[in-house]
Amino acid sequence: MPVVKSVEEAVKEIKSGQSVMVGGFLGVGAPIKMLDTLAETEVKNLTLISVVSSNPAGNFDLAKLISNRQVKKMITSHTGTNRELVQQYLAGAVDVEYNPMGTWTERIRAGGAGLGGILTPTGIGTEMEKGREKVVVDGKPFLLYPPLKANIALVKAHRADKAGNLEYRGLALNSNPVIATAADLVIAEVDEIVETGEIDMNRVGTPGIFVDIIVKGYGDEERKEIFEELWTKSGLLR
Amino acid sequence: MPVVKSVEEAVKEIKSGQSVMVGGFLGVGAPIKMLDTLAETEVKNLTLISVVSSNPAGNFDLAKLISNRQVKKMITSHTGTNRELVQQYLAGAVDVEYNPMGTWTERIRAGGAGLGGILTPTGIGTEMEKGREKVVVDGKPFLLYPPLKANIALVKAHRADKAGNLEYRGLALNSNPVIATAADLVIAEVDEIVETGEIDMNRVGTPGIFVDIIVKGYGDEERKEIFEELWTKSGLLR
Amino acid sequence: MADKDLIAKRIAKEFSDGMILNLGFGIPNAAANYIPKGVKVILQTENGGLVFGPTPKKGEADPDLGNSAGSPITMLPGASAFDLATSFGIIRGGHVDATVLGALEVDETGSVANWKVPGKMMPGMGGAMDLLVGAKRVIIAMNHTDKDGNSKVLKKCTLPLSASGVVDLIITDKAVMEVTDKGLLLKEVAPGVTVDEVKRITEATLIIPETVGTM
Amino acid sequence: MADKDLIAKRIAKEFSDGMILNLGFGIPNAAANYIPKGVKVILQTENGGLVFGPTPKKGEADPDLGNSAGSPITMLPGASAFDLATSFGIIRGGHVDATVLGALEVDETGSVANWKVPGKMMPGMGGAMDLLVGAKRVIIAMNHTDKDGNSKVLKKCTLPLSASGVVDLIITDKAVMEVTDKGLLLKEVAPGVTVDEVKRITEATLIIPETVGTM
Repeated sequence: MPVVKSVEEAVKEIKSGQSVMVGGFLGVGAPIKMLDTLAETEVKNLTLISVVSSNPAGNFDLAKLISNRQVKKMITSHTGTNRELVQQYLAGAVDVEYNPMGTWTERIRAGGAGLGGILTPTGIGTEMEKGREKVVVDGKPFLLYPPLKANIALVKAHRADKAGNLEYRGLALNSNPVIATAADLVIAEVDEIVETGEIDMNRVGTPGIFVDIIVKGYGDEERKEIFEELWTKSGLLR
Repeated sequence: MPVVKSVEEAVKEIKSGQSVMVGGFLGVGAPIKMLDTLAETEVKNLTLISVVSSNPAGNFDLAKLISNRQVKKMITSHTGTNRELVQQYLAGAVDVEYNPMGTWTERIRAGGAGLGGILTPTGIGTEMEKGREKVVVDGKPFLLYPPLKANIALVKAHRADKAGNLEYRGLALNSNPVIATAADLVIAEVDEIVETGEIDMNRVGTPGIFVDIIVKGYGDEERKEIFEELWTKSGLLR
Repeated sequence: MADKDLIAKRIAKEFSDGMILNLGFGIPNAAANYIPKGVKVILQTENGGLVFGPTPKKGEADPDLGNSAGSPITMLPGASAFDLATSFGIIRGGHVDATVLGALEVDETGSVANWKVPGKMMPGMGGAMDLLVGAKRVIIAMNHTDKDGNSKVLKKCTLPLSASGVVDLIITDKAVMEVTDKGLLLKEVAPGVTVDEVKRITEATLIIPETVGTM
Repeated sequence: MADKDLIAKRIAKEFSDGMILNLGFGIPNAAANYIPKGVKVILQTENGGLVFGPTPKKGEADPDLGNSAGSPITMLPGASAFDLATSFGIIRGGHVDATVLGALEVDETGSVANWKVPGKMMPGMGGAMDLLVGAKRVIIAMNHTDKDGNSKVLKKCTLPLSASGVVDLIITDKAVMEVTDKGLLLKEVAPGVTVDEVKRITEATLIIPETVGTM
């Protein structure tokens, strides 16, 4: 059974040098309260595994960890929305392993699902082939990638029940259900914690057996304000 | 956009000699009205791709196709609940390709998701190795299986909207979401057809883009009676 | 106590609070009735559910709730429903703490055969091969001998294997044996059964420690 | 008409009723504004949604609804939400009818480069490599030349490829070209642009048919 902790307590589980998967897509569905708290700690040399980098609107979610230089390596598909990350990369201050988005996702899924790796047509005929084994199936070549796992996964969901079942909303699920299967320790930040039984079994996106720690995030109202401000600032909401 | 047809019309799409994926697990979540209708046709020499065989309670769902000798091959993980199938197999009248349940599922998922195949630890050190390539990743051996696709998938869901979005209920989803991605023609049997927009985006288990034909099945009330009778007959409900 | 109940009761002693379990049909499943007070386990049904409960009463069965034997079940508070890809991701990915399965044969290297007798019986492996490879702990529960008195605990399985070298513990109507690197360690014998009797009906070589408990 | 609008409008002519589309940011996305009356397309956002609509108004944004650029969106009736594994299953599995993407370079073999300029620009490929390999039809939309007037339509791409031999159609501010086994077939030129001018600003060898249309 998972335990409910404060964000501060939960974030203490993250140690310098660890690999940390972070859910969300440019901020949407990201565990922003945990990331805000992590950015206030001395934890560094992290390997961040996030499908994309930070929201282009600026100093938000992952961006704080980058500007604090808490990250030594990223495994991602996209860095273009965070100029500082690209600059640090070009300057050799941070390492980036680029995986195509579908490949990134399947590698983690394979890690969580006990598969030996993935065979993808994506990247054939490109520099993605470098250092990768090619496997031919029915006459067609595919790239073999090993599974990807991490020490910790920071997941964001809408609600959790006390058994750890997670309910997602809208497009905020993105990488969260997959990373929740592939880390030694899974911490879920949610808008609301409810009693066991309150989440319909058909709405469970991540079964409770995957979740170790539950924390209460900013909640619906505050998140609405945060994103409204973020999107207004960047001219996307008028 | 999918079209709504009668079960009779939809089943006419299935031709002798085709490969047909059938959703459901021992009857639960099976498209029983389409199967009942298919059993009344002259269609034969089918390759059935079903995760298990028929409900042990008897002449139900897939069992009719077997006893009618409409099936020339099965790709499945389990035949033990259908004695006639095993007898036909031992007599050489039907071919059975056994895949472990997780392998069966992943092969179809790979087919639908454009992956080159799967690498599974399941079956290593058993006769499952026969005729399969072994791929070593990080020093561990895995069996390589090619993806699995079919001409037709017969899917069962609880509700469909007119855009083809499918909503599943309880444990009736089982193999349905996966097979819906991996066939040339996907026919969905549902308890109820509703207007587009009536299914919450969070409850869509199979997006409408996968569905070609929607048919109205027996519906909730009649299904409840059918299963009550089935389970009572076999002594499971008292 | 019937042999079946003896085995089921002994299996239940392997369960501790919070464990995620997948129990095979028959005796393994019956172990759920003997779970000690205060111990809460989470049961998986591999057709796509976690946290299920007892069989419903007549008139209360939901046609969309069946277990992996195709029988009606109920789901308890905290339950979740998912597709087979997720279910076998859970199994193969090492997220099941223990599985208890029946077997036709098991051997001293931890290999097990439970899916076919060539030319005779072809149930198929269902989810068993994945469970044997994926579960963190594999317990085999079965009768010690077949109907003709032949040992089912062998030096080397003769039937087609379901998995190779995966079994952790064997619980039979006569004994409890742990699979170790050096062979089968006899841990317990059934009430009224002697160590010599177990040795006599076991084809596998048994390691006999100084003290052997009683089941 | 601005070049951007010309390209966007021409892209939209490639859309037919019921098509499932994934449109890249910028000009490809703007094509949605020119979809002919009566033509209904299904738009995918690769972060996990199908059937999305316009940007919400201030005060109406849902923090859980963003597109693949991290911008707020709305979902329309018939929408579905799913995780990235499903989303890229849709893409790589050939369930997207067409994708329209920008590019740094494209060549006469249908190869395309749009994810990095070594040592200078490192956006990363995001979902583009999967889309290029998975979509049934690949349309590249871009300016014909770079800021210095150099052709971006080449015999052979010089930048690291995003995918090899996958492009079906190239739409620029100067011309529309189809990728064929024999090379680039000039289909249309922009209003006021001559075939000779297109030849002059195109490094790739162009096949010029008897009649060339106007965009």
